Amino acid sequence: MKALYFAWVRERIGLAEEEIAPPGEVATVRQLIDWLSARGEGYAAAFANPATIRAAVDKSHAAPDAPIGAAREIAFFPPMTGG
Amino acid sequence: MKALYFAWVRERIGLAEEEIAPPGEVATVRQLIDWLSARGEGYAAAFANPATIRAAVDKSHAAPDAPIGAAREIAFFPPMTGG
Amino acid sequence: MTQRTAPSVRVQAEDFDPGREQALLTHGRRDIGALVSFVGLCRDEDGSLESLELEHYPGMAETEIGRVADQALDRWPLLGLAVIHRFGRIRVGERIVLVIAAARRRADAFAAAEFLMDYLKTRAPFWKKERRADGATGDWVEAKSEDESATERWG
Amino acid sequence: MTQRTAPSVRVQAEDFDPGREQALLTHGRRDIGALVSFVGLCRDEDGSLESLELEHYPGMAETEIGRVADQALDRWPLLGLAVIHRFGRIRVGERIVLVIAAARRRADAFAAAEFLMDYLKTRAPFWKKERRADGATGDWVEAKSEDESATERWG
Repeated sequence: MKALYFAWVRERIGLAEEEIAPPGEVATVRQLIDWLSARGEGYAAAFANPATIRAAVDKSHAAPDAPIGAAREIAFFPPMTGG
Repeated sequence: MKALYFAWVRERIGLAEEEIAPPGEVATVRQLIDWLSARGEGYAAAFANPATIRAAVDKSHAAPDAPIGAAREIAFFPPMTGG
Repeated sequence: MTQRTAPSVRVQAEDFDPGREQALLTHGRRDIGALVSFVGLCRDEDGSLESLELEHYPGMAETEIGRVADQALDRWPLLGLAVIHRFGRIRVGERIVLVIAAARRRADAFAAAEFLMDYLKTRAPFWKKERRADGATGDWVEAKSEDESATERWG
Repeated sequence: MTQRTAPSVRVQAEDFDPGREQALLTHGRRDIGALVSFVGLCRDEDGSLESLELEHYPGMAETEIGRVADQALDRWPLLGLAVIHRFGRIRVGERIVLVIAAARRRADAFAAAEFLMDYLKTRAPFWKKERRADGATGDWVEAKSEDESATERWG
């Protein structure tokens, strides 16, 4: 699946997007965050405070316990500041 | 003092404005309405339902018991429908 | 304290350009974050209206709108406020009234614009008479009790 | 039942013309009585901002704004609805976002426009980064808890 990062999540990780292949036991958004956090310092910094992280699964807002099984695209970003 | 009439008050009375000289005992807006009502059929028709009449003394909204003593200009009209 | 905003109030027969009025209010400003504009249009409720004839009380119309504008400036921290109200013959689809409120924050601009419209409806000395598409003169538009209650909710 | 209004949603780098968009929405209409438009501008809070860089999530931005627009159409009897949100570099004083709601009655147009802005603030995937007048890159603008509570009041 494709992972997208925006705003300071993107800056801390140092990537706008990448292909990821989490193992089968990574089933929810929250578990994916934990799995990504272990990939390196940038990821750990980006996800250090999960309360400030929002996620979207296939371009729809997703809660931490949302399943990621069939997702093609998962995005992580800070709370939005549009408008 | 000058009396001004607007909308259907004007149409019923048949005048847009006129000079009036009510006697001294006509002291309030309500008393002036009663005094005008006695001037003829058109006036009586215009002021038949006092609940639908609004008044302004010197271009400010005025309640029925507002004094008219020093007024130079008094206007009568239906509830407003601007905006 | 910053200087108090002076409201712009116009009562005129001519049409106005909402985009131009918005641009005038924001031109060169760096402090405005929110601009709410309201345009009231002449609408045809039942397919038989041709136009409205708007009668007004010259002098009092400007004064009363200015008074309501001052109340809005007392209640909300506005950075700009403009009101234009037309009179005379206004055809279906044409503009009748414009209110623009500018503020740092959107909640203030929205509240001020809605307050102004609610008060204009019940306090500004304008009266609308209908003219029907078949040439007949219609009725004077009656004041709506819902407009009175809209005004009352502002306390 | 009349046909459901289709909202117009655009996400673009270019500026827009609020007057032109309002005219497009009302052109040839006889049924619109109220047009509320909101323009959000880039404002300088402390005298040191030069511009904002707006990052967005292409695809999701349009989809999410469209979803909020559909919710507004479910809640209020609207006759027209347009949303434009810009991305990229936006200087102080420039327009960021436009919402226009058209309805028969002003209360519906006001409520829908304010609802849309409240929801856009907290649901549309845009992020603002400050660029300072001295050339320095500033911080990412933080989401305000007042924006969350503004959204919550719509239930």
